[in-house]
Amino acid sequence: MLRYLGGRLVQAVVIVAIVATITFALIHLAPGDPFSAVMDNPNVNERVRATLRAQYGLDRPLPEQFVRYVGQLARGELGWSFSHDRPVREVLASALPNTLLLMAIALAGSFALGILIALVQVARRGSATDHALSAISLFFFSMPDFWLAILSLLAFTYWLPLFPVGGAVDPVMHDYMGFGARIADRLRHLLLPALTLTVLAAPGVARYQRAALLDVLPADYIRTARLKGLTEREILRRHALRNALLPIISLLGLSFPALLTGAFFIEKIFAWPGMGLAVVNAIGTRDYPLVVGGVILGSIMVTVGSLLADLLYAWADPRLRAR
Amino acid sequence: MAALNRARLLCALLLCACVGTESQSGKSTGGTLVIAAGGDPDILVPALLSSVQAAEIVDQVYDRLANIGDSLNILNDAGFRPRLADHWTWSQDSLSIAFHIDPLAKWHDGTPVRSNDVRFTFQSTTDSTLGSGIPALIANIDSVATPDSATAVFWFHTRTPQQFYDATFQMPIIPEHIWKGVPPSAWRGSEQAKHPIGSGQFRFVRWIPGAVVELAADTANYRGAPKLSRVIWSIAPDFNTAVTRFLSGETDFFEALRPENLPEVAKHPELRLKPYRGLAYSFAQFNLRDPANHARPHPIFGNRELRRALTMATDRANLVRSLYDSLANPALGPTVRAYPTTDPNLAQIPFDLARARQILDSLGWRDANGDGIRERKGRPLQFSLAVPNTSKQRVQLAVLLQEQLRQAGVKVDVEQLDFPVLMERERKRAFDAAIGVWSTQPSPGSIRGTWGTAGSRASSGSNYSSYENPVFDANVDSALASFNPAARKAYFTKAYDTIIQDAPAIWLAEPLPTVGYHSRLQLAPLRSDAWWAHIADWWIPSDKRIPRDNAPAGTATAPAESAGRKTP
Amino acid sequence: MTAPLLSIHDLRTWFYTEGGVARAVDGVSFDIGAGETVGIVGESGCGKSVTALSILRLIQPPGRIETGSRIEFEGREIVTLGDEEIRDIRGNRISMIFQEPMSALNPVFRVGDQVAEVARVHAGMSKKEAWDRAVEMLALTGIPDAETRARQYPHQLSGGMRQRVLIAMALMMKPALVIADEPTTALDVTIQAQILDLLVDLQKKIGTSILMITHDLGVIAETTSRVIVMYAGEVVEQADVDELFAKPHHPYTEGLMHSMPHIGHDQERLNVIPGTVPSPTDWPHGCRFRDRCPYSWELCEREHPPLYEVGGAHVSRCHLAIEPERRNHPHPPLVVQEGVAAA
Amino acid sequence: MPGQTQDFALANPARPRESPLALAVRRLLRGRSSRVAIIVLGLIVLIGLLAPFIAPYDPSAQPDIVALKDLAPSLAHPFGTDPYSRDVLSRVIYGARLSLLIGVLATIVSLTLGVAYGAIAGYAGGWVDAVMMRLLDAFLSIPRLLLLIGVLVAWPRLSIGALVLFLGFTGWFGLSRIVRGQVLALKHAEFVMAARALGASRRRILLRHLLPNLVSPIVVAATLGVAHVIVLEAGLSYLGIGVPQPQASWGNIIQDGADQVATLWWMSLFPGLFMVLTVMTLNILGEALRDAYERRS
Repeated sequence: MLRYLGGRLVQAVVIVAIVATITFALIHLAPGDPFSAVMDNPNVNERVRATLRAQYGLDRPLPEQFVRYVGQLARGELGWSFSHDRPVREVLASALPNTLLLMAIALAGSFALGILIALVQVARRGSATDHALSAISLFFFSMPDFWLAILSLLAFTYWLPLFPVGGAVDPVMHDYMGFGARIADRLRHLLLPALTLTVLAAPGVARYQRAALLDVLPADYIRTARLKGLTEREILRRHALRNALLPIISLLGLSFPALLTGAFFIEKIFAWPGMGLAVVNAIGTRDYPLVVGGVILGSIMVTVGSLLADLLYAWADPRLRAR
Repeated sequence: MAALNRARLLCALLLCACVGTESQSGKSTGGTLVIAAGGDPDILVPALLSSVQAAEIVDQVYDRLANIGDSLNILNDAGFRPRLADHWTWSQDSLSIAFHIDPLAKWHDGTPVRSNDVRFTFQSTTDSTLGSGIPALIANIDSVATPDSATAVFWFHTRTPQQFYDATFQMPIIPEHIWKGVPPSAWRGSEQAKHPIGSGQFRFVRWIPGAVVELAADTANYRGAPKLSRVIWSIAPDFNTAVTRFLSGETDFFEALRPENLPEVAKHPELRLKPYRGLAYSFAQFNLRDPANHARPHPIFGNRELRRALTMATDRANLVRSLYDSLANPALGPTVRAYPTTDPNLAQIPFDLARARQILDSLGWRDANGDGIRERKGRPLQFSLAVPNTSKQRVQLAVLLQEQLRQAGVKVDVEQLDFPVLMERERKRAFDAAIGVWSTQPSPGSIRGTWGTAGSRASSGSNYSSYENPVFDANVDSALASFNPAARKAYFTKAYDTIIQDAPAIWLAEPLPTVGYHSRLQLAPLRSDAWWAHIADWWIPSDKRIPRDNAPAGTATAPAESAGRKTP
Repeated sequence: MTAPLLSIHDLRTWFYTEGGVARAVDGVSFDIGAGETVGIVGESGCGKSVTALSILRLIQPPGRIETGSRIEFEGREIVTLGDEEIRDIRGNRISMIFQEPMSALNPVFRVGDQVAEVARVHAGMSKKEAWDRAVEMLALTGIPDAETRARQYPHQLSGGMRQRVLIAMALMMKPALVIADEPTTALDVTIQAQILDLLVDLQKKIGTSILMITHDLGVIAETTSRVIVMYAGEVVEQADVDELFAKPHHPYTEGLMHSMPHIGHDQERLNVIPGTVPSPTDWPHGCRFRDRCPYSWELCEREHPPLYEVGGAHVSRCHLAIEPERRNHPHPPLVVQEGVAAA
Repeated sequence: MPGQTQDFALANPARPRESPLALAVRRLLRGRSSRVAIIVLGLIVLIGLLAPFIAPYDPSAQPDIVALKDLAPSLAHPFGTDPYSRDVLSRVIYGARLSLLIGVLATIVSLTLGVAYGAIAGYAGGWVDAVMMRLLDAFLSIPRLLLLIGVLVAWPRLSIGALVLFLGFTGWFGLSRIVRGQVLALKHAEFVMAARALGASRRRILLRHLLPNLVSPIVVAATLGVAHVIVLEAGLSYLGIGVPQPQASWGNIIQDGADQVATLWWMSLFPGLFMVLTVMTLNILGEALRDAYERRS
């Protein structure tokens, strides 16, 4: 187990190193200078330009620039965001909790919802309910993230104004509220984006889980369970689900990139102040260090996510746990 | 004199805004004004700001020596009201004006306002390392002297009709003790630029980028406390959100509604609309110099006939109707109709697509390969039109123009740029064409900086097109030097005629902005050049206040936590 | 004679597949008495496992027990029993042991829990009671240190051990009937004998009936008292075990016996019955064994043989019963080579 | 009698030597949902192909920017008009053309890269394989959208061709892993051994013996890949770094109305519906194909 963990950690570090190399290549292969926007920006003072030059060693030979860049990364330095006039690390660090909150809720919600749908479908496999749920899942599964986000914004803030139109809190009044009111204010703002992301992610889970359950059902031990006189429900819930959860843990690892991508659009459309919004806005301001920082952080999140999923898998499967 | 002026102003206010329906008790100070803002201010330094949000905020926090009257008279000091200077005296030869600082005036940190602050403001503004565009407009001011701590004397090179305007309007006064430690080259990005300390009736409380800028009443102000206890700019991530927040009552005031929003606002009985006269005009300007080598004319736009053809190919009236409906007029030229010096019947280059095609043909630009785009010597008639991505309306303007010019066989690539980046390209004259808007000043003289030779070559100059015509310059100069209103108008008309026929830009729209506001809000008159000029006189009757009005000003807790931003 | 414990009459279990209706079990009838051990023998695909699953109503779609089939158990008609009642029988009155002890156990639960589950379902025992009972049962099946083993997961046990777990599970409720479907096929030869001995031993202790399903006549000889031979979805011969081994009547049974390895005989190759079982979607008309039979004649093609009585309780589905002299003139079977038909 | 032979071939469903692809397609056609999906997708493709003939208006023409702008759906403009008075239906139709074209071209790029990379890694084995797979892990852990944002921000003002290339360059990681697995499994298959024993070159073995066996994962990956690219391109265009004005792609149309979603709802709704329909049919087909192949083995 420890060896396995160690191996995966090394692998994760290698992955991040390669990601860093790719982003470095991106910066330096780009036609023109991606930093020209920074260097041209009149609101960027000399100190920032100097920081940038130091970070990327812009006037040094390429290999030296690379070494410098990797060294800075290793220390957690992601450069200077001129549009925020703060270190990229700080910008992302202050935005990250909001993104993680959104993703965590959507992750939990979508897996719960997805598994539930799959259970209902498998319990009634072949029925009209099964087919209807399959069709609905497929519909939402095929939906581009940003489109559903736009539609839900349209539906629940304009047509049926149940939710505030954007942001994580009431920008004007939040700081004047009492503790309870602040919590309520946050929840009110969180609900719609979180629900939207949940609805975006759940169909994938449902489809995957349904397939996993159907894969498990012909297994001999399911027949054994049936032979014991268990009801179909008990069989599904106890024997099938437990085994079909193993592939779902793999899905957990695989779903991070999609979830992150979804969070980007959701944050943009609901003005949710997470790293997605920061990066998407950085596209507009051509704040390249922030974009690159976002790419690197996103990759780290995905790597860490799949690492955690692997660990969870190893823990959940008694056949692997022993090792 | 100051007291008298203010009393008169108040009377005017009572007459026009409240028509006596409110009891005196309903006018107790208090209330929160929430303004819907389309974006963050760029920088809260008067000499450096370029966004309208920044101007709105800066004008509340900082005071000028004297304020221009609502009639926007710029000749001598008629209509100007005392601010930091409680009175002023002209020298015999009118080549200097002595401003006497109000002895009660204090900065928000409690330090008294002194004449050295005025001198410091002038010196730093004109410091070339600051990179401000204002020096081009105040070139007539020679120096500022401080015979004593309460008197600042402005010395001028020549006697002109708008000496007084130059001295007061262009320079809100900034505190020397706050800024003197920072070299002007480092003002951008400095902490002081983010947390201004001024002497206005509102003091700065906080700025959470992307969320809010908050000001609170300066209750100890030398001019008395404002009627509102707080003013908040609620910064929306996009136009949609801004409108929705306004419609839902989250914000009280919305500047520059678009025509398509008007019906929606009308559906809300608690919301009011109010048009006002703006001083802005928009245009698509051409770079007359080669971006690669400023010594050469631009390969396309260097030709006057071609530029005229492009204007001819543009159905400006239609374009303006499309974008603004009735909330704008086609621009007459580099000016606005509100100036008394502007002749509303200035001759225009007419919309004539056939003629435009003819001209382009005759210039040798022909579509030889049948792709719909004209070429000459293998070079297609194609250029990039830069537009700030922050304004969807300007992007729309660009796309509309793109299609209109396509009809004439001209290919336009719309290039959306972040506003500061676009600004810098323009400053470096490194662009082909760009959509721009000038929010002009009360004086038509600002045209010297934006289209005159004076603003053409210097990188701090705002004549990004590098349009240079001595006839134009001479007429503008004559106009500005003339004390006779009729003569002024005649000279300006000649100047405008010249530049319109030279077509360094396609003059697009002169918006007639319409603000939306909540009916509980009692507005003061909206000044044409700056609707926000009298926010300190706006008020909310006590019986119409809602919970957010009564939240004690400046008591927001833990802003760092809520916005994830450190406030030092 | 008292009523048999299980009485199957005209059982037909058909599968409705894309390729047509597969009549996997096609009119099977037999009885099992209380305490009796009956064997079903046949090649794979002959319908013996489907028969076993039919008894427990464990046939999954697209399979279906056809109407008219009857399975009477302890006086109840299983075919038409409600879901809840059949569940009450499963694992309680009838249980089953499978061929693959690895896959028949759920990999993610401890074996003790899996055994205990039976008692929790059927006897409503508490978790603790059921667990103790399970450990007891595991010990009874000869698992050493049953308490520890019960806490292990299936992958931690050997194949023989797993089969013991399954047996423990099957016998937990002291059922009236245990169906053992090839219980030793997947095991080592040495373990095979142990498991069979265990089964016989436990049967004596508990007094259940056993239906032993196998392709291995050796297992039959060792454990059962009566044998049913199945071929192509039908019972083709049934007799007491001694009778059958002494006087096999059906040519298929004969063939099976010849293909048995005889210990001590130095045979290079087994005698394998030539040809293959026909497709269940398309049983041949007449005798289904006809094409592989060395004695077949035109009657076999014309007429589907009934079960002839060939002595006492010995029945055989072969026309040789009426023309026994043909047994003296075998001919090479009419096996059709694969692929020839398609050409 | 060639005619007769043909009849016989048609009549015999189990004719030998049917290619796996043909078999899969035949299975595919048996499912009701996949039949519907094929028809719908076929219609959308047809719409894209015939765009110039069926679009009622020029998609980039602005016929009357005053009277015809921002019109809600009506008989004359079933999908309404945009703020430039352009007919949204026509733009959606041309959008189908562009979105599908970008989807297909980018997927071809992905397939080529993915198959080449996977086949080389699988066939070479050893440390080459190990290094290539670690690299692949890294690629796979960069969210594709983020990577594309990084690229497109660094390379502003890209042509559509370049956009296609970048979409293709970022879409082959998953497939190459599948291909590598298949190649690895097939490498030691008897027929490959036999070919090798007969002295076939590596190239020949890869192309003649391995590639045909990779057809099924490739076809499945291609179908799902096109769907993915369509969504991605729309997302990028929505963020303003995809297809430039005045070209119409589905994402672009939505972007044009994004500023006024509340009032111009038709600009988000209709292109989005088309997109969902396309992606849905592609997903159905991809999965049906996968099922069809898997049932074979």
